[in-house]
Amino acid sequence: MSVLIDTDTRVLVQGITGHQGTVHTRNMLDFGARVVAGATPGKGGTSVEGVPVFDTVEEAVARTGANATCIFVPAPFARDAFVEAVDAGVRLAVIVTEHIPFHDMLTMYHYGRLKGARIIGPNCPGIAAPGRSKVGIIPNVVFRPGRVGVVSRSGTLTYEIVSGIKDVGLGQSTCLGLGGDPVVGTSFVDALPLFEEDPETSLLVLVGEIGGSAEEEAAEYIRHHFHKPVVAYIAGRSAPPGKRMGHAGAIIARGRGTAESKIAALQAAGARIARFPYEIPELVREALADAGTR
Amino acid sequence: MSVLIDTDTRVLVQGITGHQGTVHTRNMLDFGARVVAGATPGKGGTSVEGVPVFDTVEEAVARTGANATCIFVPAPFARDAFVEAVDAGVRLAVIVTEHIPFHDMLTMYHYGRLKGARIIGPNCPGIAAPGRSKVGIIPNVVFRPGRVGVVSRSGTLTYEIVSGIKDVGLGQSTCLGLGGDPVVGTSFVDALPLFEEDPETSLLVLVGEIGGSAEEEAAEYIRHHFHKPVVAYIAGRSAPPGKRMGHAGAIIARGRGTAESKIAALQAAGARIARFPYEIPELVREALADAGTR
Amino acid sequence: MVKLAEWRGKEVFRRYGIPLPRGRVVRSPEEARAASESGDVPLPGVLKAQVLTGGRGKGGAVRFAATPAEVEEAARGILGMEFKGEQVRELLFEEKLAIGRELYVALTLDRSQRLPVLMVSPHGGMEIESVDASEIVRIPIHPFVGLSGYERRRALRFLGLPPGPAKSMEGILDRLWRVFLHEDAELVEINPLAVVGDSLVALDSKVIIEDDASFRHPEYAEIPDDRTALEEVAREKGIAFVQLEGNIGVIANGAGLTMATLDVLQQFGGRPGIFLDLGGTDNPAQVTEAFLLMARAHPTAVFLNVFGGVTRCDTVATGLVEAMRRVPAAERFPLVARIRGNNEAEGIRILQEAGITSLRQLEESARAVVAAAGGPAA
Amino acid sequence: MVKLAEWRGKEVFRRYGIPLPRGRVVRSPEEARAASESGDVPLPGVLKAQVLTGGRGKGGAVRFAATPAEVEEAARGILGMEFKGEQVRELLFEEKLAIGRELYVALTLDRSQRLPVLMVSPHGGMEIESVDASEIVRIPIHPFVGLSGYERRRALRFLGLPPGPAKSMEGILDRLWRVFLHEDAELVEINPLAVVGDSLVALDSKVIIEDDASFRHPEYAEIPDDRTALEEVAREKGIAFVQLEGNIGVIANGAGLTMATLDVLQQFGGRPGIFLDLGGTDNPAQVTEAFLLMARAHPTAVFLNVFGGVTRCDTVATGLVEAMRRVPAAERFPLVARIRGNNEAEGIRILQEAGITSLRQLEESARAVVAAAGGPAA
Repeated sequence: MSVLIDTDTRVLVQGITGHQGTVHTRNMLDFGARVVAGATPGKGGTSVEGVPVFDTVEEAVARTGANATCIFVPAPFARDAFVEAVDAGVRLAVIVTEHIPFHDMLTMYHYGRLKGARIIGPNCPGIAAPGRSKVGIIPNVVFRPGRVGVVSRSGTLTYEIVSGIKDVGLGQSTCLGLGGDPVVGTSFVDALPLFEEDPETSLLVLVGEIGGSAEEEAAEYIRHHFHKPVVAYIAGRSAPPGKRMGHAGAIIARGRGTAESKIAALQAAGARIARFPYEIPELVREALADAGTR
Repeated sequence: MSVLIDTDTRVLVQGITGHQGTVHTRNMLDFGARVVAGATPGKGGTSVEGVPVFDTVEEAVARTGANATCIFVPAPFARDAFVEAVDAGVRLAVIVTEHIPFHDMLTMYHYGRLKGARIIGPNCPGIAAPGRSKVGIIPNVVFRPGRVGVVSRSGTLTYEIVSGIKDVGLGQSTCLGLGGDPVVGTSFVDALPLFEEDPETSLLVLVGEIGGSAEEEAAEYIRHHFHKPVVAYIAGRSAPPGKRMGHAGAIIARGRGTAESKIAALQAAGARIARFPYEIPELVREALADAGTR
Repeated sequence: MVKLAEWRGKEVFRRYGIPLPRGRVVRSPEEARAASESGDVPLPGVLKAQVLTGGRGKGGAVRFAATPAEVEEAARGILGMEFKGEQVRELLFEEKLAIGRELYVALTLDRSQRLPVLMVSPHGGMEIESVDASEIVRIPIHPFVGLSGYERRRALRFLGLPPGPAKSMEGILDRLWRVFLHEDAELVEINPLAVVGDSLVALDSKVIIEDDASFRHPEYAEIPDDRTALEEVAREKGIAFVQLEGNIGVIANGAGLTMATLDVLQQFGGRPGIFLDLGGTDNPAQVTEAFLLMARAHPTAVFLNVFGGVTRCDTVATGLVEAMRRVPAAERFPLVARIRGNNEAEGIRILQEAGITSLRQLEESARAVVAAAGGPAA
Repeated sequence: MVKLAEWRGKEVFRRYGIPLPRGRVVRSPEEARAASESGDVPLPGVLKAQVLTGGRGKGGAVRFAATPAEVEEAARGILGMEFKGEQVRELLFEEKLAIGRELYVALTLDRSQRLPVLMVSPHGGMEIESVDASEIVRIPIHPFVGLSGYERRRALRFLGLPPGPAKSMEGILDRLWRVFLHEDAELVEINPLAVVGDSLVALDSKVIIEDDASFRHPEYAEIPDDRTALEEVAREKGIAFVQLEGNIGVIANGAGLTMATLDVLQQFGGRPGIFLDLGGTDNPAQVTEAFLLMARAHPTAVFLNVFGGVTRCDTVATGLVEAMRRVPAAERFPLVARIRGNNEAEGIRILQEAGITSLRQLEESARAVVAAAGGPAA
């Protein structure tokens, strides 16, 4: 099994009848994911891209055995959608929706913990395991099956990097886009053990950015518990302090969360550091060669 | 190990400086329990019955390794006391306090679940394993070590019954008094697996009462998952419908929770039914003789 | 448990924005008439006795009136009556609305799941106990999340309401949830919740506030409940006291032991009718008070059955001996005592010194009490 | 992120019952004088510029006054000034209190733990960043439980307050927690929280409301923020736009890619200064708007670096071509385009038809942009 999803993952799409929901249902199906159901209140009985739509998640799960959900519903309703999925027994939720208030995310995160449900996101690209399944919105074209794992807080930067890995003839095991919001369901530290245990992954590319301390915590974890090679890139080395660059994750405050501190920590943990995204493929090659596992 | 507690249980008493806290600390010590700490805000540095008192649970745990708490603090502060214990890492709480609002108990129960902490009670006698340990207020005099487990929703009726078992020369493994409030941390269904797994228990005496459906659920569990002999008594066969007899647990409403329905369910599940408390010891003897495990 | 009269429950609903008929409480026929004449309450109107027991409609405690004269007459009729043992002192006088469907909605606690539960039925206006289970939807609500949109939608789907009333229902569900939570309610019920034009209106209210939460809600402390006079005295003294049909008095500690005692007494043909639960007191004066209270209920015989835990046997014995000294001659009663548990020996000694024997077995004690009360009932 | 000016934050505090000095907002020297003459604000008083940047005390934006004439003069002095680029239009005029100790208290989010965190320090009145970590206690608060009594006690123990101010502090902590929760705040801070006699008073306020929660808080929508004029236009159009020192414009999608682009441009000696994040738009008109906005900022050269995901390459190409057609001649700029990802082929074709080449590699693209902007900076 790859990380979190595999060929037996049965995907529900919440908000399937919206524009993004429809487009990405098509893309997930094209990627080979088993999208088995959609849910939109009031649209039960219709279908989208051949996928049956239900009024409630409970019904969708009962009728299709859905065991993972991809949430596209607008921010004011995202909390409700997640709770509905959890209460219906779904234990993996990829939340693509952006602009969810972090106070809502706090409730969602801890409610998920109480019920044993994992969140990826919000405001995230989701999970893709080429040749197996995809839950999320990462473009299909950047993938080819392989042994490089990718974990990232960014969106499009992840696509750029995953694509770069493919361009040099390598492939990916699982790519996990965590999202960069203030409260994320799964952080680097939560994701690392998954890659450690995944037999399909030989090496991990970690894509971080300035702000917060998730990369520093990841470095601490890598140092003690992670045994595969790591190549890391931190975006925002040259970003001006105190200004947000697009979203809430990318703010430097109180002298913490600088690119320097993150890079130093990762380097000390044994990671190879890329200064620019286009340096990553070469570092991956080197690391694989060193590990003799190419 | 007996059920939930054993000789390595290190008991903290919250509200140790109050009258009940002090009296029952003495009783627990006399029973052989390892009461290692008390906690009362503002009373740190003093001691009660030779037990050191701390201002905070965090400090008590850090200094004494307390791993179970017995809560005597008044109802308006019980929720806070429990949260403090859980946040300090305590994973077993016997809540003796009565009159805790059930809305508070809902928060406490689910917060306990989130953190992996079990509650016995509230408004309960607690746990006693003769020869091993005691967390709670059951009188010491009713016990002698033996192989009869007792689980009950009542208080003094439990003492009466446990005492009756001793009077005929038998002894108890663990006695668990769950309390009869609308929201209890541990119900019969939660307690049964503990006795099923306890090698010290050969037979279980289940003491129920009218109101609610806890006994019916217990019967369902016994029928499918419980393999030791059960002797059951249900108090309140002759209680007038619709009137509370002392506390909130004992109310019959909407045709559910009658003594008849509980007795029928337990009988169908294979339990021996005592019509009166004084019939229990003889039924226990019979059951043990039948099982050949006396 | 504080049961609020309909009008008090509706006052709570009003504070939370749940739609209600126009109306007011009146306490005399003249006041009722004046309220209709001033236009405060439009006619036709309905007058409802404010009692805590159900079945008012069938029992003649609800009347309709189309003119001020009829209002006064109806008010006079109801205010004079005694309804199932309760004196009617207050009326709720409301406008009579042109209602369509009647729904049922309530929030209470699901003990098994340890969750609040929303109950909704399309069949309002009748006792919910008589509605078929398949016609009631039960929706558990997690307290950490509150009433979710999907849970509201589930309730609405079950009711099958048109858009206007459905919109109204969404707001009412949110508000009712807040009442349940913030007022520390055991039960909040609207039955019936009626469709009036394009909206919904709460025609009745049933609100029960949890006693244990009274430290957060002093505002409910002064509300009268359906207790007997002696029960009220007991409550003020912090003693759990229940008075029913029967001539034997039982003083025990704890609900379970009280009920078990009752079971045994009935087995031997006794008719226990006065129950006094000492609970977890450890104060002899409280025990004395309990016995004096019991004496005032004139039992034929009294069975003291205590197992000492929090309440120690010596405390009970001391309190009992003091009470026996103080009970007036006219209120004396035969007593059978059985005290066991913590400090048992000391308690028995104190009783013996006062000439009271403590029996050891429950069975023999029960037989003795029934005999003292005049033998088994026919 | 909506930063509230001090007086707006204090209005929020007032609604929740947090104690404040007497005072009011004034917008002219005359108004300030009148407020002191009428006794609305007792003298001596303090006048503080209502700006969103810190360091007002040192910057001369806070003045004291003992007479109405001094009040007017102080107000005139501050209202005329520009403070760190911001025009001062409002003053908060408050009574000057006789204060004792100054404390610090704040609530914000701990991202790692995913919990709100209460921060308390006995060293108020200075920038919290300059306080030693050992002098700040951080208490995580679980949202399912709220601020617990034991957490309040822990904060109080750390501060070591005498009973009066301690009592006051308990209430303030509860209220501040409610502000944080119910106002969807990112940060609520009182610095300093001053001991005044036996009580505590919030002398300053810092409240930041979360933008994403604006659907629950329309009341904050109209509050001005510290954006430049173009940033404000961008915000209204739903485009993330940041303007800094530098001459190269960058249009990308996503914060990470924008930052990576910045990193690469600086590597080759470029000075990127205008950033425009297309985010997840899939609307060509939005892309056109973004380019027209960029043109108004007069960049020396522009780098379009898009990786198509939600935003498809053909959408971007279509919007770009339309923008190029509409940009006035005076605002034209050299453009380097790189579009990759979803619908890449179609996007490149659209650009080519309009005579625009899309480069493939990030490195070569960055070099080209720097060259177009006049070569590496000295």
